[in-house]
Amino acid sequence: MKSAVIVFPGSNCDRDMAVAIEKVTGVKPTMVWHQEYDFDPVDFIALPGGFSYGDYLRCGAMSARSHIMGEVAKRAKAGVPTLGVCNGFQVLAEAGLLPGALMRNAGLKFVCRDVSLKVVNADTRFTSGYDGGQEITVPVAHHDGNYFADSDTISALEDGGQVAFRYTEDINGSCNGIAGVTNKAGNILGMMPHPERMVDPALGGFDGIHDGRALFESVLAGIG
Amino acid sequence: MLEQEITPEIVKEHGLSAQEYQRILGALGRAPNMTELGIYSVMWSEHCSYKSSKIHLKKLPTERPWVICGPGENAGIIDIEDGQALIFKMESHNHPSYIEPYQGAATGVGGILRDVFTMGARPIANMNALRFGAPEHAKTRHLLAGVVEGVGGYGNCVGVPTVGGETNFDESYNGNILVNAMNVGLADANKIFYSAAAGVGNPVVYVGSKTGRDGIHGATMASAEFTEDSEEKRPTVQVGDPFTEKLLIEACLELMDTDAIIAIQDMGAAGLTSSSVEMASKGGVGFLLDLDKVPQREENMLPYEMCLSESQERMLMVLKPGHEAEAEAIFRKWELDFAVIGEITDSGHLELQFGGEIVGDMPINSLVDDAPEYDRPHVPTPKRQAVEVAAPDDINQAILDLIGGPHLCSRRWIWEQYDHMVMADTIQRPGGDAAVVRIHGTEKAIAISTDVTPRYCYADPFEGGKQAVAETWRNVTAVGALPLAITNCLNFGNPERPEIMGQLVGCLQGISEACEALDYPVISGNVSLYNETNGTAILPTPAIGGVGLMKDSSKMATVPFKRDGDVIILLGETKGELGVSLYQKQILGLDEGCPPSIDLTTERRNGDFVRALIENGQVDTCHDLSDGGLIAALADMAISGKMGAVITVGDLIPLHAVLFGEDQARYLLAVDASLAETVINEAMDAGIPVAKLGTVGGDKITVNDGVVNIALDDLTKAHEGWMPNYMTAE
Amino acid sequence: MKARIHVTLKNGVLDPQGKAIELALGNLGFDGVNSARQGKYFELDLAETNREKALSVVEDMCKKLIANTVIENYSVELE
Amino acid sequence: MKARIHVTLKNGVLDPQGKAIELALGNLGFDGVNSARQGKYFELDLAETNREKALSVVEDMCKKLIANTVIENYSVELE
Ligand SMILES: Nc1ncnc2c1ncn2[C@@H]1O[C@H](COP(=O)(O)OP(=O)(O)O)[C@@H](O)[C@H]1O
Ligand SMILES: [Mg+2]
Repeated sequence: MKSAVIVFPGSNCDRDMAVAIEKVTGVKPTMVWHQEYDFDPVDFIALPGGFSYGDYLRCGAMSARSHIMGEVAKRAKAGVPTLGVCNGFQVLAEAGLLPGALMRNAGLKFVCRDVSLKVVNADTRFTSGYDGGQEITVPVAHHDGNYFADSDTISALEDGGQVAFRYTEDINGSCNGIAGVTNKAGNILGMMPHPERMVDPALGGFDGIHDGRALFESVLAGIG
Repeated sequence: MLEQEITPEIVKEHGLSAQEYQRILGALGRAPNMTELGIYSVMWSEHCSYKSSKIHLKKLPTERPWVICGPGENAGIIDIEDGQALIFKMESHNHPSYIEPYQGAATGVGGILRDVFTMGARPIANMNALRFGAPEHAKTRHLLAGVVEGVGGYGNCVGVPTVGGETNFDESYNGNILVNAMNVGLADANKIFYSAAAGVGNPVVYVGSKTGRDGIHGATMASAEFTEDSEEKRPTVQVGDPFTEKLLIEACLELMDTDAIIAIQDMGAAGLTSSSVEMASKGGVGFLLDLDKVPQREENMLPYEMCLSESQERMLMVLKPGHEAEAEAIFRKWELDFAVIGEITDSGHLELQFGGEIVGDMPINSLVDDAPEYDRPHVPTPKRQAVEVAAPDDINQAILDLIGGPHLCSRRWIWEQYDHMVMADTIQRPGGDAAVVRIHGTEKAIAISTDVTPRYCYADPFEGGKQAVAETWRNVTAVGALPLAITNCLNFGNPERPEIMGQLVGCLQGISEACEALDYPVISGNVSLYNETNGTAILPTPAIGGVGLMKDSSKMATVPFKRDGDVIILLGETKGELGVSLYQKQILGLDEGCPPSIDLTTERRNGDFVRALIENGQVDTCHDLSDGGLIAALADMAISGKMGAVITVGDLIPLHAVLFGEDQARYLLAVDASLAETVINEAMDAGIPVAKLGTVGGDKITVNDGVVNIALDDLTKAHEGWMPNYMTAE
Repeated sequence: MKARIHVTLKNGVLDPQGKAIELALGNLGFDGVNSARQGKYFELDLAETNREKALSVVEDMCKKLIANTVIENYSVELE
Repeated sequence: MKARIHVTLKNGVLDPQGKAIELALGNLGFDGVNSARQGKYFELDLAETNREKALSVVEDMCKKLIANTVIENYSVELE
């Protein structure tokens, strides 16, 4: 499976994402600098977490408008599985590839800790390796993870199976406790928690398999 | 301004004494202009010249075979084999953090990162050692909130995990909080960059952010005592730009992969001035700088301002001739400023050009080697008498108060605001004895801990200095790592007072002795003096940052209890030392007697024994004993493991002394029942006092059949609750 | 020409920062604050001297970058 | 009574956010932005009806909480 990790100025979980992808798929992803928008075709695109452009103005706002996101949007709309974690989720939302917006945490503080997530829809390209309703442990590390969308959008997401993960407790004030959503087609996932930080038993989690690892395995299985 | 006459008032405003001014006249053979005076004042400030501490710092042990570079460079370096090196240092940002806690703390983190990556390392771990005033003090809550947000705001954005630290409260810090930031970086041992400039004619290059009028006179501020009106000196605070710092890290590391750099140095306190003077001095050369070429953020900047500005996120480099274009392309790619601002000369002088004229010309050696050095008078702290320390009225309540009080409560509220996992190698997160960070792509890991017990240092600087070093050594050992070296940040009051100088000298003697005995050299450090407000000094606070190496991180030990039925074993001798203990301070409200004594031979023997148990795979649950003694360690292990304990202690010593005594060189282990006898026998064979206290299990902590009997739930609530409750109370 | 831009949260979007300020003001003893809302404020210094053109360019900047129109409104004034 | 508060960085204080916006606008093809500065904007709804009193109270709020007077200036307008 060929993967690309998009790197923006100031990206800081790009290496973490690449290490996780390689660990699970066995293939090193291509690190794509934001100016290399004609990157080779890949089976999977990942927008890493952390920060980008310092997250000045709004998280993900500058990256979302960068040239390469036009290319990412084109490929994502053509069906390439595209994952945005944390800052990557913010970028996808700011770019309009996913509905809603990520606002300042209700508690106003940066929060870094393990959280428990419920897999709401285990029937997506990113979650097929989980059981529906399964609880997994994945860390969050964000200041702006408070997911907001108007109530019609939220209902549509819930009814359309677009809610992939939900927090089991209130972490940041997100509407309906939403931790991760997909687009209608189900090939774009944005999530605030960091699955790439839970693919290695030494880093914690239940056993390093049922937590973050299964997400990447799901993508891999879908590619075949 | 250039023409301005130098009056005694101006000299005084620059923090220079009349004698020091005479010295400048002698060095120049004429009167300085304002720019030159400004430059002498920062170069000769306490902060840059270490004039009060230098002669004492020279006595610290700094050498061992694994030390690649000791004090004197931007940071110290040790060898961790396999061609890898660790680069680390700790630094204070106390005064700015008191004035503007968010930006003060943030720029403190930024500064220490630059000290480390300027030498060729990728920063891999941040630590922060914080001291605040009494919780009841009106400013404490606001300062704590701002500092923590600032540390996180910078570190999180740059993407370097903040993996640990320490947090103390004491009324002596009411008007002088301490914010000490430490960073550890990883480099290839054969790719280290130093600051000595070389090669007459070689270009001097400025990279990073533009220069503004930030923090002019920050270095002299950091060297002056606080008075009521120094809160007015506000515009000297700088704003940090972690995004630019992140770009600067990547750009510098990319350039370091080429063969272009001769010397590199970050612009820290006193910015352009101190960095160029230090580079020239180390290389024995001169610098000619054209100030018109300095990238400027503001209009009409004067030479004085450009030389003294403390704008952040800037570096100075000397490149090999012909490599300018290659270097410039890299910095442009990262959207950073890049400018050739001068060249190396053989004049031995710092020459400054502005508007086509020479506006400053000073012999480099007069700025560095001729800086004043003082052997300030010092009187030793009088020895105290040992005292009896009373038992509490209610021992259960005393335990709850301590575990759920400001000094021993969980620091979770702090570290959850720090991204402590980014870079995906934090294998022991905050909350344990030492943070453990894996060396990326290997099974090796490093352990880091910062420690000092200021109340011990106040009561007995020598023993306190020893204890600070021993405690980091013990914390690093308790996770199973071999302690290799330390950095330090020496925070003291006004060195012009002999009793304060006595504290500094005493602590340094203690530190030296401990480093020597533990083969734990000092490789870098920082001194912060004049931490006084209206004549009241902080407790002497020599913060020590210790680093150790673990070859096989899968064997790492951690604090939480793991298995029902594990045997709880106490290693090390318990005499019940309660002088200057946390129990005495918090429960009895007293500060009397002598701090616990440290026997370094015992310390080493006990620690080496514990480390071997961990390395052999016999022990995976270990906690050292420090503040709060045995009961505090037991509570930590139970709370974090969500398992109770039943223990019995003898009655030769009063119960409160056994539980709260802070005797040193002790560790609490929880050992698989099948291995317990072996471990105990091995300890006895090694001549180490050892006691089997009881077993892990249940939902309570019980001592001596119920004399102490506390539900784990209550203890956990108290422990986790104090800080969030305090921070949300008005 | 100078442009002043205000970006505020849309009605119905929860404003945690505003809420926190309300609370904190109350804690400081400032009674009588019915509500507080926090927004952003920008000052741009533009080379453009034609008002019409400047306005349309700045509106465009707001839509494309400065505001997130999913949750925010913006308003532009020229000086 | 409504109060509008603007909080801006003091002259000479680095504004990383403004700088980044400047750059981003340039990258989006918006030329001719000489400089961008970012500040904060607050709207308070006050129970107070007396202008004088309201003004003095809001000034006090700014000093004590809303602005960080070490690095920021503030200005208050009443409606
Ligand atoms: N400011 C801080 N930032 C991050 N972690 C902290 C901070 N203060 C304390 N900690 C963490 O809390 C734990 C307990 O600290 P401390 O009581 O000082 O440990 P010890 O007694 O073992 O030296 C440690 O893991 C330490 O790293
Ligand atoms: Mg410890």
